[in-house]
Amino acid sequence: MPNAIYIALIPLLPLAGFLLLGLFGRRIFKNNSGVIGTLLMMCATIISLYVAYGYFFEYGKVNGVYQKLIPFKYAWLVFSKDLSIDMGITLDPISVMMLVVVTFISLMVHVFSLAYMKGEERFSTFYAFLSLFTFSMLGLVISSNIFQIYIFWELVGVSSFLLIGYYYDRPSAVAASKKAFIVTRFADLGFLIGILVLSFYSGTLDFNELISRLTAPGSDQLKAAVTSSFMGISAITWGTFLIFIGGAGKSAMFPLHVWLPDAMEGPTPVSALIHAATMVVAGVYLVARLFPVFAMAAPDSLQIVAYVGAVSALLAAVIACTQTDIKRVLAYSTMSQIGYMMFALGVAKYGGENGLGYTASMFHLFTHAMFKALLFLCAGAVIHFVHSNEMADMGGLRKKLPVTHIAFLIACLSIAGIPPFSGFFSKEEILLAAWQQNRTIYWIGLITSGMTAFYMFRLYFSIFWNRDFNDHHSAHNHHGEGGGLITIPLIILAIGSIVSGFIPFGNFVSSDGSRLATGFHASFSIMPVSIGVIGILIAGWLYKKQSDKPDKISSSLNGLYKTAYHKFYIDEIYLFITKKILFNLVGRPAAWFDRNVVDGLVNFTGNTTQVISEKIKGIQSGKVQQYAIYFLIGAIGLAALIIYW
Amino acid sequence: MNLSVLLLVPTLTAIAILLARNANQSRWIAFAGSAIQFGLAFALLYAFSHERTNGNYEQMLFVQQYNWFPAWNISYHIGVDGIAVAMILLTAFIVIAGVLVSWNVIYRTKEFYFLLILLSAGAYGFFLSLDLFILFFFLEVAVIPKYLLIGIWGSGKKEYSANKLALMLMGGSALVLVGLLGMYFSSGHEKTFDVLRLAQLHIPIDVQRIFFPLLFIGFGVFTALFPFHTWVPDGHSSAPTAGSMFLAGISMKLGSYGCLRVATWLMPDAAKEYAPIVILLSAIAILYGAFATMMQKDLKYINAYSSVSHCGFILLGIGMLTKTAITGAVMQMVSHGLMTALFFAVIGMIYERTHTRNVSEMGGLMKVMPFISTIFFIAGFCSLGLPGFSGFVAEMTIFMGSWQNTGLFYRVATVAACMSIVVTAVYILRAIGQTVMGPIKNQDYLQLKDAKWNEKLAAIILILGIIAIGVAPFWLNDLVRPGAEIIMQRIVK
Amino acid sequence: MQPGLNQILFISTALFFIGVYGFFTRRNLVTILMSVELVLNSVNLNFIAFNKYLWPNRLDGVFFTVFIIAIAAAEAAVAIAIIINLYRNHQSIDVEKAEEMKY
Amino acid sequence: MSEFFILMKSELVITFIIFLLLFIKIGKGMKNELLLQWIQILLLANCFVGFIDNRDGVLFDGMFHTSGLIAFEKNILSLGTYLISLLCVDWLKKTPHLPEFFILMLSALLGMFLMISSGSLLIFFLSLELSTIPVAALANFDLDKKISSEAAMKMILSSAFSSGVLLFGISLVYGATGTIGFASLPSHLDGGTLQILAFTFLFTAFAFKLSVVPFHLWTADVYEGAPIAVTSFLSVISKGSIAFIFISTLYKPFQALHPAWNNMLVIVAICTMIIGNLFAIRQQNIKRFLAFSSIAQVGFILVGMTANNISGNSSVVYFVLVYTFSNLAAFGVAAVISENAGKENIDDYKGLYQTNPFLSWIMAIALFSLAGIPPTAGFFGKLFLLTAGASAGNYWFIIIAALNMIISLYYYLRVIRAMFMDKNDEPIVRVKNNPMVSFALIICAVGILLVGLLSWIYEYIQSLA
Repeated sequence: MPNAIYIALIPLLPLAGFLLLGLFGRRIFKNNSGVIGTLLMMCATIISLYVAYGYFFEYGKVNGVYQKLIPFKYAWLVFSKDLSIDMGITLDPISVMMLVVVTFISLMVHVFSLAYMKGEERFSTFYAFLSLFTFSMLGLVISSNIFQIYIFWELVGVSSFLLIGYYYDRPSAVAASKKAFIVTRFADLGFLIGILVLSFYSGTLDFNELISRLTAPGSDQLKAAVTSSFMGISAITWGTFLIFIGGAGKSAMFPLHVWLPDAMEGPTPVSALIHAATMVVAGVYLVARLFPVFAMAAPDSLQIVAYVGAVSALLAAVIACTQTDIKRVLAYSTMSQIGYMMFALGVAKYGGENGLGYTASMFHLFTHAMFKALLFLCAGAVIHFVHSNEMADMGGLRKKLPVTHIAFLIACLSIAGIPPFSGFFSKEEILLAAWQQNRTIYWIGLITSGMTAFYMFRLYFSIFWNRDFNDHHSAHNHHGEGGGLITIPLIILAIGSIVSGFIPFGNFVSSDGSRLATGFHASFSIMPVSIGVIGILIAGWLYKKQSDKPDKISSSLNGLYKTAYHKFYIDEIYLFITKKILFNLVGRPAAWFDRNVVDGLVNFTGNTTQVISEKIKGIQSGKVQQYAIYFLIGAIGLAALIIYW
Repeated sequence: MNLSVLLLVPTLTAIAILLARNANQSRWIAFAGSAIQFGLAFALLYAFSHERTNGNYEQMLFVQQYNWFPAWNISYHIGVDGIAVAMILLTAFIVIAGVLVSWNVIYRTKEFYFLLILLSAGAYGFFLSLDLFILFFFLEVAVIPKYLLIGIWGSGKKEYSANKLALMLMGGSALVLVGLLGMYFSSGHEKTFDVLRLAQLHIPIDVQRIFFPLLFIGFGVFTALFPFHTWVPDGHSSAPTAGSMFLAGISMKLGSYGCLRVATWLMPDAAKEYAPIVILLSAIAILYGAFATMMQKDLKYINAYSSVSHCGFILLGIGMLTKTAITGAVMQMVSHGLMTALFFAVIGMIYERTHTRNVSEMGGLMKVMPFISTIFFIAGFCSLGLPGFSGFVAEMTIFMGSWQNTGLFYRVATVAACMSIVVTAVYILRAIGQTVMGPIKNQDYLQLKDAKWNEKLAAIILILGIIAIGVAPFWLNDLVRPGAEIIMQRIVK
Repeated sequence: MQPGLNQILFISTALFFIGVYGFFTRRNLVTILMSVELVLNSVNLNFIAFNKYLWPNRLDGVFFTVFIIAIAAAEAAVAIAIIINLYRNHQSIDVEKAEEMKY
Repeated sequence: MSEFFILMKSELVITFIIFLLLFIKIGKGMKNELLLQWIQILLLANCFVGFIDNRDGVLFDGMFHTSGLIAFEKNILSLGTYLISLLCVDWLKKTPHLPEFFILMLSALLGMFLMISSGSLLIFFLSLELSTIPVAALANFDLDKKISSEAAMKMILSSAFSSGVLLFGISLVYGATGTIGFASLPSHLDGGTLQILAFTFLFTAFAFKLSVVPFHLWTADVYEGAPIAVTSFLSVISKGSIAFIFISTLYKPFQALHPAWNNMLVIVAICTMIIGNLFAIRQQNIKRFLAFSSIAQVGFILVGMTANNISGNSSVVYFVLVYTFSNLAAFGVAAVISENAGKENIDDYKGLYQTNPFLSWIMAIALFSLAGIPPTAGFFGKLFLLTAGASAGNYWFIIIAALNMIISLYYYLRVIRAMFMDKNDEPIVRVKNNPMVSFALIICAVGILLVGLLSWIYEYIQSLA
C-alpha cells in the first residue's frame, strides 16, 4: 500500500501554490510567482510519476488485475450512516494515468507560460489560478466519492471561469467566461440530480460501494433502481444519463459544446491545459469512472453516450473545416476528439475483449492530451509572434518559427492518425472497437477521421505555408520564436506525441483491470490511414499555395458552408432560449409579478386602509347631536344584537 | 458557561454607547463589545463541544431558568443546543463585521451603533430562549431598530421601505403571537410557554392544524416566505450597509429558526400535514426569487431577491422533514447569513465609492479596487454554491435530505430547487461580469481607493467563517445534526 | 281607571324619547339642555313608579330620584356656565355654530 | 370610627386638599408658582398616603367598599394626577385660576375614587357625575379659545345625554331586580330580556366614558379643544378609573350576564380597535392623534376584559398602569412643545430630534410603549391583555386584535418618522427643559422601561386581584 501522505501532496502542492500566490503573489513574490508555481508543479509531477511507477509496476497489480486502492479516506460531511461525502484518494489505472497527464501537461504549461505570460500585469494571479485549476483537476481524478468528484468538478469549472476571464477587461472574455460557467453549470445540474438518484438507490456515495451495489446482479439496490421508473425509463438509466449530461457539459459534447470555442478567449496556455488536455476530458473520465454501472446496469445510457460522442465528433469536424480563428479550429478539433473518446466508451462493454473501447478511449485521452496540448502551445507561440488569431494574418511562418513548425507538424500528423505518431494508435483502437460493436458509429468515426486530417492540415498549411509572411502586423516586434522556455515544452511534448503511441496501453488500462492484449491490425488500418492521407492531400492542394480554390469550393457549397461557418446556429438557438424565453418569458414576468402583484397587494392593503380611513371620516362630523344619535343607535343596536342573536 | 453573559454583554455595550462622549468612542465601544461577544461565541462553541465530548447529551446545555412572571408561568429560561450555538456564532460574526463596515457612519454615529447593538441583543436573546414568551419578546425587540436603521440612515425611498418592513414584520409577529397563545392554552392543565415542556406534550392535532399555519407564516414573513417576502427587496435596498447585513444575516434567520424550533418542533403532526404546502411555497420562492433576481439592475436588489431564493432553501429543508434536510436548513441559515452579509458589505463598499448601485453604470472595478472585487467574487461564488464555500455544503445537504423523500411531488420540488443553482449562476455572473469585470465605463472610477482596514477586517472575518464551513463542514454538521435529530424524533413519532 | 305601572312607564318612556328627540333636533343649546332635563325626569318617573308598584317596601327609587334632581341641577349649572362662555367666544348659542373640530 | 378614616383615607386626603385650596381662594391670593409647588407637594403626599395601611373593608352598609386592589388602583390615579401637575407646569403657571383648576380636577379625582369604591349603582352614578362635570368645566379652562369652549360644550352635553341613558338603564335595573346594591344584584339577575336591555344602557355609560366605539365621538373633539393638562387627565386618569370600575362591575355584580356582556365586549372591542386605528391614521393634531390612539388602546383593554378571570382583571389594571406612564409621557412632550413652540401638529414635529433629542427619545419610548414594542412595558401590558383575552378561547378575536397592532404601529411610526427621519429646515426650536418637567418625563420613561421588566409589579397586582 502506498503512503497516502505523498499522494495527497500531489494535489496539495498546487493548492499551496494557489494560496501562496493568491494571498501574497501581488505583494511579495511578484515576478517570481511563476517560478514558485512551476517549482511546486515540478515536485507534484515528480511525485505523480513516482506514484505511477509504483502503482503500475509494484503494488498496483494483484493476481494480474489492477486493484482499486484507497490509501486515504476522510468523512468530510456525514449525512447518515451510509451516506457521506468523503474526501479520499483512489488509485486505479485511470486515476493514476490522469495524475500523470494532468501534472505533466500542467508542468509544461507552467513552463511555457513563464515566457508567454511574462510582463502581464496579473502575472502572479495567473499562476495562482493555474495552480488552483491543477489542484482541482488532481482532486477530481483521485476522487473516491461521487460527491467528491462533484466538488472538484465545480472547482475546475470555476478555475476555468477565472482563467477564461483572465483578461477581465475584454468584454468578449467576460462573456466567454460567463458562458462557459453557465453552460457547464447547467450540465452540472444534471450531474447533481444524477448523483441524487444514484445515491438514493444505491444508498451510498462511495464509488466502490456504489459500483459494486449497482452492478452486482440481484442486489436489492440494483433491483430497486431498475424496477422503479419515471416516464417509462428506469431510475438507473435516468441516473446514469443525468450524470452523463454533467460529463457532456464539461467535455463540450453536442449540444452543450457551445462554450468551448468561446473559451478560447482565455490565454493560450490555459486553453492548452484546460480546454484541450485535461478539464474537457473530465466528462470522459467521469463516464469511465462509472463505466461498470453504465455498461452493466444502464446499457441504454451507454448507447446515448456513444451516439452523442459520434455526433459531436462529426459535427465539430464539419465546423472546424470552416473556421478561420486558429484557436477555434483547435477547439472544435478538441471537441471532435473528445467525441471519439466518448463513443469509444459508448461502444465498449465491461470486461475482456469487448472492453476494447474503454482502453481505446483512455488511450486516446492520453495521446490526445499530448498532441493537443502541443498544438495549443504551438498556436500560442504563433499567436505570440503574429499577435493575431486569424489565419488570414498568418502564412509562411515555417522559417520564422522552425521549432514550432516541426512540433506543429508532428502534432498534426499525430491527430490525423498517420503512423507512427501516437494518434494513429489510439484512433485505430477506437475505430476497431467501433467496428466490432457498432458499424454506424464506425463510419461516422471514419469520416470524421478524414475531415480531421483535412482541417488540421488546412491549419498547418495556412499558418506555415500558403504565402510569405509579411511583417506588417509586428513590424515593431522582432522577438523571434522566444527562448527555451517556449521551445522546450514544445520539444518535450512533440517527443511525447511521437512516443506515447507505443505504450502498450491495454496492459495497464482496461475496463476490468486485467490485461487486455491490443495488437496492430495492419489490414484494418489501411482504410483509416488512407482516408487520413487523402484529407492531408486535399488540404495541401487547397492551402499550400495561396489560391482562390478554397473560396470557390466554399461558395459552391454555399448553404452547407454557411451553416457550418455559423456553427449550425446552435449559439443562436441558445441565445433565443435564454434571452427570449428565460429572460423575457420567465424572468421579466416574475420580476413584474413581484413588483406589481405581490408587492401591489401589500401596497393595496396599505392604500385601502388609508382610503377607508378617509371615507369614514364623516362619522366624526363635529356635530354633538349626531354624536348622540350614533350613541343611541349604538346602544339600541347593541341591545338588539345581544337579545335577538 | 453562563449564557446570560451573552445577553449582558450586548446590553451593557448598548448602554455604554449611549454614555459615550463622541462618535469615535461609540465606535470603539461597539467594536470592543462585539469583539468580546465574538470571543464569547467561540467560548460557547468550545464549552458546548467540550460538554458533548464529555458525554453530556442533554438536549439543551447550560440551561438557566428563573421564574419571571409566575402568574403566567413565564420564565426566563435559556439554554442552547447545537443549532442555537450555530446561530449565535453566526450572529457574532455578522455583528462584528457590521460594526466594522459602519466605521464611516458619521451621521448620528452613537445612535447608529446603539441600534445595531440593540438589534444584536434581540437576536442573541431569541436564539437563546427556551421560553416562548421571551422568544417573542426578543423577536420584537429586533424589529424597531431595523425600522430606525433603515429610516434614518437608509437611502432611496427609505421611509417607505422602513414602514413596509416594520409593518410586515409586525404582522408576522402578530400571527406568531396568536400561534404562541394557542399553544400556551392547549398545553394542558398547567399552561406553559416552556419550549422543553411543550416539546414533550402532545398538542391535539386539531389545535395544531389551526396554529401551525399561523406560526409558520408568522415566522415565514421574517424569513421571506413566498408570498410574504416583499419587504425584503425594498428593505434591503434602502437599508444602510450594516442594516442590510443584519437584516439578511440575522433577522431573516430569526424567522427560519422560529419556523424550525417553534412551529415544526412543537407541532410535528401539523408540520407533517402542511409539509407539501411549505415545500410548494419554498420551491416557488427559490425559483421565482432566482428568476426575479435575473432582471434586477440594482446590486442590492439583486442580493435581496437572491436572499428570497436562498431563504427558500431553508424553508424547503424544513418542509422536507428529514434529518439531513433539516441539518441542511440550519447550515443554510448560517451559510446564507455569512454570505449575504459579505455580499451586502461589499455592495456597501462599492456604493460608498461609486455612489451608484446600478450594475450597468459600473464595470472594471477589478482594476481600481482589486481587494473589494475579490470579495465580490468570493461572495458571488459562495452565493452560487461553489464548493469550498459554505453555500455549497448547505445546499447539497438540503438536496441530499430532500431526495430522501420519495414521491413525485417531493422529487419535482427538489429538482426545481436544484435548477435554481443554474439561475443563480446566471445572475451572479451577470452581476460580477458587469461590475468588477469588463472595461471601466466611468473614467472617474480610476481615482477610487481600495478597501480600508476596517472594511478589510470585516470582509476577512466573514470570509473566514464562510471558508471554515465550506472547507471543513464536519464541525458544523456535528454541531447541528443532533439538534435536527431531536426535532426529527418528534416528527417520526 | 286607576293608572297602573304600565301607563306610567308608557308616559315615562314617551317622555324619554321626547327628550331624546329634542336633544337631537334643537339648535339652541339651552333647549338642548332642557331636553336632557326631560330625559332625566322620565327616569325619575320610572324610579318612582317602580318603587311604588314593584318594590314598595324599599325606598331606593325615591332616594335615587332625589339625587338625580340634585345632580341635574348641578349639571345644568355647569352646562349653563359653559354655554355662557361659549356665547362669549362665538356670539351665539346655536349648536351648529360650534362645529369647528371634526374628522 | 378609625376604620372609617383608614378605609376612606384617599378620599379624605383629597377632600382635605380641596378644602385647603378653597380657603386659599377665599383668603389672600398666593403666587401661582408657590401655590403650584405646594399643590405638587400635597399631591405627592397623597401618593404616599395611598400606600399606608391598605385593607379590605366595607362602609355605609355596602355603599362603599375598598380592598388592596382598589387602593392600588387609586394609587395609580394619584400618581397620574401628580405627574400631570408636574408635566403641565408651564401651562399651569400661566393659568389665572390655578386654585379652581385644581379644585375641579381633584373633585373629579375624588369622584373617581368614590366610583372605584362604589358599592351601589346610586353611589356609582353620583361619583360618575362628580368625576365628569368638573372635567367638563376644566375643558373650558382656556377661556378665550373657541375650541376650548366648544370642547366643554360637547363634553357636557354628551355626558348629560349619556347620564340620561345610564339612568334610564339603572331605573330599568331597579325595576327588574328591585335592588341597586352591587352585593345583592347577582342574586336577582337571571339574564332576562329586560335585564339585558337595562344592562346594555348601563354598559353604554361605561362605554361612553371609556370612549368605546360607537360611543366615542366626543373624545377626539374634547381632547383637541381642551388644554393639554385636561386632555391628559381625561385620557389617562379618567379612562383608567372607568376601566377599573367597568371591569369590577362586569366581573362581580353582573357576572350573571356574562354571555351577554362578553358578546358585547367582543363586538365593541373589534369596532373600537378598528375605528380608533383608522381615524388615528389620518390625524394631524397630536392631541387628536393621541385621542384616537387611546381609543384604540381601549379596544385592547376590552380584549383583556373578555377573559372573565383574575388574569383579566390584573392584566387590565396592569395595562392601565403602563398606559398611564406611556400616555402621560406622550402628552407631557406634547405639552412642552405646545407651550413653548405653540405647535401641535405632527408635521411640526419634523426634525425634532435635531433640536430636542431628549424630548424625542421620551416621545419615542412612549409611542413604542403604546405600540407594544419590547422592551417597553407596553409590550407586556398588551401581551398580557391578549393572553388574558385568548384564555377565553376566541382566537379570531385575538387575531383581529393582533392585526390591529400593525395599523397602530403604522401611525405611531408616523410620529417617530417625523421626529427622527424627516428633514426640516425650521424645526421646533430648542426647548429649555424645565427641571420639573424633565423629572416627570424621566419618571415616566423609567416607569415605561421598568414596569414590564420588573415582574413583581405584575405579580403584586395579580396577588391583589
